Parts: sequence; C-alpha cells; structure tokens
Amino acid sequence: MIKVLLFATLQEKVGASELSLEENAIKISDLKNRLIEEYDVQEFSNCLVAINEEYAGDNDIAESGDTIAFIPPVSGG
Amino acid sequence: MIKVLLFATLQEKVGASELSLEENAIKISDLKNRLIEEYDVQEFSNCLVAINEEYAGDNDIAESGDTIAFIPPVSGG
Amino acid sequence: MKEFKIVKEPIEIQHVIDQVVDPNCGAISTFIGTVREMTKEKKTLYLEYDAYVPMAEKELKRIGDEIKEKWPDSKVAITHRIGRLEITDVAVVIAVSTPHRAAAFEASRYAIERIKEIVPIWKKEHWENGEMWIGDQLEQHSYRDGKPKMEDEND
Amino acid sequence: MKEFKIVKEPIEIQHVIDQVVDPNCGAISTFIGTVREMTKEKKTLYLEYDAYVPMAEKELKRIGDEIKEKWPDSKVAITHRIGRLEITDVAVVIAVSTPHRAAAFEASRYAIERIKEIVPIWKKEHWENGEMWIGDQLEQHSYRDGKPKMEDEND
Repeated sequence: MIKVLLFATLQEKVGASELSLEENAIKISDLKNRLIEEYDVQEFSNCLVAINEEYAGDNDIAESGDTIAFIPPVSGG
Repeated sequence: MIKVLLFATLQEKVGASELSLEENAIKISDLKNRLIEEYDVQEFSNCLVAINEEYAGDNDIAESGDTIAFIPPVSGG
Repeated sequence: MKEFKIVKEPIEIQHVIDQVVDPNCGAISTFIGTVREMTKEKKTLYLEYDAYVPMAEKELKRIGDEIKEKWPDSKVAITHRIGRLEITDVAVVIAVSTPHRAAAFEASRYAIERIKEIVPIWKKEHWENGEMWIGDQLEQHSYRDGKPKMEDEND
Repeated sequence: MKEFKIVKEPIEIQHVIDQVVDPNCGAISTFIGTVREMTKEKKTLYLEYDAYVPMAEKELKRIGDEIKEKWPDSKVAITHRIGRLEITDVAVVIAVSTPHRAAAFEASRYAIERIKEIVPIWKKEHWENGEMWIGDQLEQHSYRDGKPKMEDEND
C-alpha cells in the first residue's frame, strides 16, 4: 500500500486529506495523470511531489510502504 | 555663561564632564583652538560640535546661555 | 527547544532570538512576517495556514544548513505558525546571528525568500467576498530553479 | 512608550517590536546589536557605552524621520542601551515595519548604518590588557558626508 497526502487546494478539491493506493509501485507521472482524470482536478499537474518527505521527480517510483505528498505551489512566510 | 559638555575620550583626557565659559559669545573654531592649547588634548580638533543639541559648524557662534557639546567620533550600535 | 519548527500557538519572538545568541556574534537580524490587512484594494479578514508539518520542519532545517554553509559562524532559528491567524498576528519569525552585521541582514533575507520557495506551507486568504489558497493562482510556479526570486512580494 | 530612546537597563526586544506592529504592515525587520567576545585576535571582557542622551534621542528620531521619508508607510522604533554591558548583552534594538519585506530589510540596515554615523553614543572596549574608546583611533572620521558607509564593520 502507498499512502498519498493532499494539502491546501488539493485537499479541498479532492475532498480528502489522504488516499490509499493498492499498488506495489507507481511512477509519479503515472499517478499524476491518474489523479487528474479520476478527480478532474487539473492542479495535480502543477504540483511538486515528495516521497517520504523528500522532493522527488516525475520519473521517480514510489513503492509499497512509501508516503507520497502532493505539494501545491507553496505560500508560507 | 556658556556650558561646554565633554564625553568619552575627551571627558577622560580633560578630567571633567563639563566646563563653564565666562563669555558672552565664542566662535566654535576659536574655542577648539583654546581648549587644545589649554588642556593639551589634540582630539578636540577631530570632534564634531553641537550647540543646544544640534550639530553646528566651526564658524558658528555660541552665545551666553547656550550649551556646546564636543562629539568625538561616535561608536554606537 | 527546536531551532526549526511549525507551531499552532502564537510565536514567542524572544524564544526564537534566544536560540541564536552567541558570544561570537555581534549582530542578530530577525524577520517577522505579520498578517497585513490591505493588499492593493483587497481587505483581508484573516488567514489560514496549512503545512505538511514534518517535511516543512525538515525544509526549514535545510535552509538553516544552507545559511551556515554560505555564512560561516552564523546561527539560525526559524518558527512558522499555522492555523487561523488574525490581522497583525505573527506568521513567521526568522533569527540569524553572525559576527558582523552585513551577513546577518543577507542571511535573514535569504531565509524568507527560500521559505517562499521550498517549504510546504500554504496560506489561504479570507476576504469579505471570498477565499483562496495563495500560490494556486500562479501557473507553472517554478520552485527549484536555484535562486530565490527577490522581486516576489507575496508576503 | 518612546519610540526612540536611550536606556540604562536591559532592553526588552518585544517592547521595541510592539511599537511598529501595524495592520498595514506585512513585514518587520529587526536588528539587534550584541556584545561580541572576539574581534580578530582580541578578547573583549566587557563594554561601556556613554551617550549625550538628549541629543542621541533626537538623532535617533531623525533617523526614524529619514526612514519614513525614504520608505513611506514604514514605522520605526529604536532603543539603545548605555552603561556597562557584558558579552552577549543587547546594546541596540532597531525595529522597522513596512507593507512589504524588501523595504523592511533595507530600512533597518539603513538605521544601523546611520546610528554609527550621527548618533552621539560612544563605546569603550575593555580587554584583558587595556581599554579604549572606539572611534578615537580613527583619524579624520567624516560623519556627515551624506551616505552611510556600508563597509564599516565596527559592530
């Protein structure tokens, strides 16, 4: 199982702060496309992604036990 | 009477924090020369001067009732 | 006390500063971000901050490490608050100490620019006639192109 | 509370900051000058500050006025301590608030540079083997040539 965390605008648009994927492994770009389609939320394409609290690239692969976080454009400070 | 205030290094070298001049008026440059000679303290030449808490020039004239302050190079902060 | 943290309660500015005081420092520069009422014509009622807390704390620490590398002998502490913040409330406090003052100013400026680039914290503005997650309206926001953008004034 | 003052007691940093908090400000930059132990090879034991108090407060206010003219919508407060200060003690606290952050950093930097130029405050260093009024060793120190000297690092 792979845990997916959603924040800020994504959390509101999807209506959940956390998703669970029943996968052993998934490529970030594939997951983005799947979520854009499934939830009709274009903002996934515009996000950075972290795997286990470290920024990751679109070609990185998350595996079972990992936590993926979608990071919309940040606005702290 | 004109009051003269001394600070920091000047206060220590002259051995007083305040002097009184029995004059009705004195030009700052004349006073500087007089104090350099009287106390053998060269540092007077290197000071800024304030009359009544406002910076003044060497050609300004202080009058009876005024307060002159000699301001050695400042080092606050 | 943790030098890099996300909190839900009001930030004690003095506590952040205390963490960077050092016998070898002569200068401390702090940056305090507060909630501003007016941005151009728009009146903010209050803000709501969200964060990916464990990662945000790691990224704040990363900024501290970057600063210590760029400005040796510096000490850094950063606290960011999340939750609902009212006008004039303190959202973030950065404190940097260095032996001399030029570096302290540069480093605390660097810290706030980097926070706005890489730390997973989000701000939602609440106005009289609406609300919006800030950042969301920017297209193709590019975070990781190296340099902080000094002209960004979304504070 | 006075926004520009010379005090003999320890400075409450929060009190200085409180004076510049404003609904229209989004950024506060503070500069805190502390007593540093080592300057190059020399070890400071403690410092002694003297001031021409009424004039120093006027000159601090002058700096505040200059800042408000250069950076409209800013608020400024400055407190400088005099007397004997130990290592890590706070000698000066400057706080500037502005709507946006760039101006806050520039203005607080400007304030400390101007303090070192025009405010009648003097610092005496006490070392293990001697003491000296700082500034005294500079010949032809020119205060009033307009611009602050940004390279001066006698903090």
